[in-house]
Amino acid sequence: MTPPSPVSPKTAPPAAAEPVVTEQLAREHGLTGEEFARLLGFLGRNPTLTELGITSALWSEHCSYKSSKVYLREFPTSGPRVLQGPGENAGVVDIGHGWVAVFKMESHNHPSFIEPFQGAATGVGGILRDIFTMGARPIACMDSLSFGELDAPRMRSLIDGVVRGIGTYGNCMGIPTVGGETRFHAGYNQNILVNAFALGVARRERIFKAKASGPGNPILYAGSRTGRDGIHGASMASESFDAESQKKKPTVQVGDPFVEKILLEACLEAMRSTAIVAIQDMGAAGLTSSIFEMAARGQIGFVLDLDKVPLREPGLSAYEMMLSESQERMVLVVKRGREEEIARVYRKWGLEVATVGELRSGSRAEIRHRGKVAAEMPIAPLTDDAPVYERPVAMPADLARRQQAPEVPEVQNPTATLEALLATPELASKEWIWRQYDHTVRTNTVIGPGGDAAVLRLKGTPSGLAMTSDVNPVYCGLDPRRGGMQAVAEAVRNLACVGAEPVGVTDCLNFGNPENPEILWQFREAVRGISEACRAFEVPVISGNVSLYNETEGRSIPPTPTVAMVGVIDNLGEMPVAHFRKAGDRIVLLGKDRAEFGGSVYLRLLHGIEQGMPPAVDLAAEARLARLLRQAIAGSAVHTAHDLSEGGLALALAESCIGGFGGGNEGAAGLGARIEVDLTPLDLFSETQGRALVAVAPARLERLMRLAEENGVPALEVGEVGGTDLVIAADGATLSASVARLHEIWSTALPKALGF
Amino acid sequence: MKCGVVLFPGSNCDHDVYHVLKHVLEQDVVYLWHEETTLKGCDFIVLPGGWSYGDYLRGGAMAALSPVMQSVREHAAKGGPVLGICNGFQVLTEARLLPGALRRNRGLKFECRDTYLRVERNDLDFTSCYRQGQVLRLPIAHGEGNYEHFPGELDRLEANRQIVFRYVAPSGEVDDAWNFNGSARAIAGIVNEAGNVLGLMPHPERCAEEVLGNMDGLGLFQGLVQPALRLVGAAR
Amino acid sequence: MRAKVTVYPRREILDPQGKAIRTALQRIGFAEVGEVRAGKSFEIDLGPVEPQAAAERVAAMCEQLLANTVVEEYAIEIVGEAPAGAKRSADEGKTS
Amino acid sequence: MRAKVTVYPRREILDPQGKAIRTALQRIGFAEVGEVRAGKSFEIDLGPVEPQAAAERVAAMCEQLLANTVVEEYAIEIVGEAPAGAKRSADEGKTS
Ligand SMILES: Nc1ncnc2c1ncn2[C@@H]1O[C@H](COP(=O)(O)OP(=O)(O)O)[C@@H](O)[C@H]1O
Ligand SMILES: [Mg+2]
Repeated sequence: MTPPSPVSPKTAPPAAAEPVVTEQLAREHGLTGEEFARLLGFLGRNPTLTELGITSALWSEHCSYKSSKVYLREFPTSGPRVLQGPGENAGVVDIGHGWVAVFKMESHNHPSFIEPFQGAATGVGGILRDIFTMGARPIACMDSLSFGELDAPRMRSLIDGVVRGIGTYGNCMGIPTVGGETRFHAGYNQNILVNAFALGVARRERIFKAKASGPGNPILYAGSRTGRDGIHGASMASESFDAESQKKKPTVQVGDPFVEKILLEACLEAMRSTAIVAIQDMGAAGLTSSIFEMAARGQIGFVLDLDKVPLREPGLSAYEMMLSESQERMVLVVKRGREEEIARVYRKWGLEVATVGELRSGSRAEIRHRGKVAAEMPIAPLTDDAPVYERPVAMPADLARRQQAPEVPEVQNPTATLEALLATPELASKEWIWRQYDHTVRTNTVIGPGGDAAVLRLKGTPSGLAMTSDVNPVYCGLDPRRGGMQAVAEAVRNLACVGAEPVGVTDCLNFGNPENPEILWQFREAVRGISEACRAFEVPVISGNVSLYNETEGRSIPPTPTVAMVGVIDNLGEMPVAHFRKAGDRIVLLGKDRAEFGGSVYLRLLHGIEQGMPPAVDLAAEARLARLLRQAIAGSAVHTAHDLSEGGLALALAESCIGGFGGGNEGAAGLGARIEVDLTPLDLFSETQGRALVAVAPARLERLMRLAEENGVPALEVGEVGGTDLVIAADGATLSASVARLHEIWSTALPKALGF
Repeated sequence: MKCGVVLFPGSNCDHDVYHVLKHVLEQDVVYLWHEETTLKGCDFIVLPGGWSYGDYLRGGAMAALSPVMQSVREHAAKGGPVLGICNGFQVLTEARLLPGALRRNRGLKFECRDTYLRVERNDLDFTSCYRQGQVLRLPIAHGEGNYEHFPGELDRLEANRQIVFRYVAPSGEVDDAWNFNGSARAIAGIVNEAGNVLGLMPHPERCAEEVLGNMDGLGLFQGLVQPALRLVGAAR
Repeated sequence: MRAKVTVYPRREILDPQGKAIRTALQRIGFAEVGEVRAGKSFEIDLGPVEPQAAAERVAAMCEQLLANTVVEEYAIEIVGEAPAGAKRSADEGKTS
Repeated sequence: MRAKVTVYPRREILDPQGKAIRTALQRIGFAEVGEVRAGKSFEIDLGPVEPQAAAERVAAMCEQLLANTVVEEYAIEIVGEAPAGAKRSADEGKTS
């Protein structure tokens, strides 16, 4: 296209029928007085409505990270394997054999609460685009879900909708959902969390970036047409001047996984050519964030002709086009003269593609619509130099009280206690959820949902990739710093249980309103905890996402810094599983109990007490345990490895017995265990960290104990696999139940509670 | 043997089938784009799983009308082997190359899990590497795998021995509890009367390698591409 | 012309979805609900064309794509140009 | 009384299914096809009840279960007892 002649900002006319932008309208767009003044300052005039919309989008918390930036700087983000840290669409780490892993996690909390199916589905769609935008083929997803109490209003249908949404999108794309977490807590009754993780792989040298360069290079638009999807500001701002708009409700974004699937294939095919300079998906704030961010990264200007943008319905205003969040759209910068070469690929796949603008030297953005200039602005002040705040922080006033050591009721009947815990949706099997996810497509899944970490083989290599997602919001609420550390430590532990060495972390930091100093304090402490732990384990944070303002009527969610960690297994030998596999195996407990109950499921789910200090996290001890597990597993000496987390030793043993139940395997009838420990019945439910269960053939026991000693990890042989019952002889009382019964309770609890 | 994996927009098990044929069984394999009007001289055609054209109307409905299916039809008419897996099975029924229809699972939910299949006949090339009555463990992953047809037609299928795989308990007994999608007569896979067009909902390509902990699916491909491995003395 | 098409599972065939919806409706207090059939519906713009011809074209669409006549039956209604505006309330609904 | 309910995606909202069906119909030779909307339809037996009351009950069913009014709109038609016999051909179809 021929670039329209530049016009001086002073003369930029507001498009017809648009309201004059006032400070009031700016405030309705979420700009503070100072921010509006700042906008007027660098614009040197009153903004057009489109310019206001663009500014409100780019300066939103979501795009600008203005409240969180200062703290995120604390994360360790570099390391020998890191090829791309935070700042791109996703992070990139080297996983050997010339391959890299590209991964990221993102939240879609609010949309999922409004319309659970589409909200969750488009959340998955968004994170997948972040991955293939980098030139990687997505091979796995995980989902971390936080729901309210089942009896809270709409909760059952929210759960059903979210799970169907995640399943439908991933299943249709043919990308396995191999893991995740699900929790239920009153703190999420009015703000559920849907965090979606995706991982892709690519050849080391085939990574693509979203850094625009080369004045005169055309900007291409590919994928779905633009409609009025997800424009919230739009209707609000329009009503005042457009009778038509009264009818236009802010419309829910609807995902089309089929279009995303062909968009994925088309993008990967187009990327084989050398014509692509930069490529970026359209996520939140659609065209605006994608094009401005690309230009900002390349410190270059651009001109955009909105009349060229494919529309789903006629009559969209420039404002609406710039803010539309229609799904399954990409923006590409292509070498001048090679548009057709790229366009042909998209058309082959049945996708629309259009040249909508071009890069220009300088540092300004010009957006034209219907022969008028709808926006003409400098790019840096809206992006790199967007407002950053160091807001006040304050330790929650009630924290000291909540951290006081609670009265811990004794366990009368350990069997009944275990059964009661297994019957809670919190600890029951999540099979009802992950059955609805295709977790075997792409034929890489060695270990799918249900274990400690998922394991994928890396085709064409002897290696495997492991991944897990962890956080305990109750711990975080009682001590966000410890909670942050614990999330990282548990992730490392889960990876170690499949013999994987951690290579990178992505996070999704879900918190309340950062303008509340107590919430921001939680955020800062959690980030410090995560940073501290990542430094200790030498695992870099390579990407992530912040979701703030998860608050309703002044009530914030529990601090929920979800940590997703990826690990590498150099040689996929015989893999251990989390459940018992062979009668006669010796069971060894690694790590020492310290009778810790603060924030435990025992207190919370059975006694309604959410109080005390969460379990201490000894990072050095965790590192030793992880090394031991990796060494033991590498020698393929281990049949079973399962870490202790919520519910402590009793829960871990129960899970290891139940896991093999059913199917045609040896555990079909239920493979029990006889355990003898020098612990009180109560201690069986202590949540002391840094512990794991391992089961090995008798002949391998000695080697395991020697490895434990060498690594300085306390190890105790506690019993043997066999029989059809789980029997734990503790001080003064014995826990005894048939595996069949435990399985029945554990596997039916969630569907029963949901009533589906 | 030259194998062709048909690629519809929205197919997503195409790579998986290609991988098994090419890298596990070392066959000559090509992809056949949905707009192709020839089969590029392929001897064996596989319609892989996925969500062809989004499967918005009914699984396989739109794919059944694509140009390449005309050639597949002719190939089948000449007795050429055609295997439809999951969505591929749906395409074959929608194209009327196989009888019946696959409707939403009984529970109205997508089901991803291992199932146990009983080999009802091993006198087909497809099943010639299995024992008669052998129980296989194969994963399913579908929302519309509930096989339906009229009672009379089902009787005909039985009479013609067109039912090749049934969902059973690990013990090998037909048991409704192990028929997760509610298929009539526990039907997991059927063949046409001529015996050269097979469709099944479970995914043999997902359990054809040791590293995945299950090789039960490999035989289905071997039966066709490695005749040498066919069981001698199989009831044929 | 526009066509309104509805596609239902044939009566000889089980309709698990219809059963599920009936159960759900009864559970949330609509005890009066008897049999429920769950199907699909389509509205198709046909441009200018004679009703009879339109009906034949749409029947062909049903046979070839919109319905799987092995297990489904369809019904076609040809209506004039009047744009089917959003119908949200029962009353408006009845007038359609 | 029986109710015929149709549920469609709200007009301003993307209708991927309608889009896909339109493309497919055009590809197989129905070039005249314009916009296609794809939705759900339900036939509900209500037993003996006044049309007006029936309509209100069914509207409630739509609000609570049959439609997701965040993204869908519905239309209701109340018809008499006449059993909706299988309609296979276009002609019979038109008479419905
Ligand atoms: N929403 C979900 N999606 C997929 N898998 C899930 C989900 N929720 C739980 N799971 C699976 O259930 C298993 C148990 O989850 P969890 O108790 O969080 O494990 P851990 O305590 O070892 O972190 C995990 O293997 C996980 O993959
Ligand atoms: Mg674990």
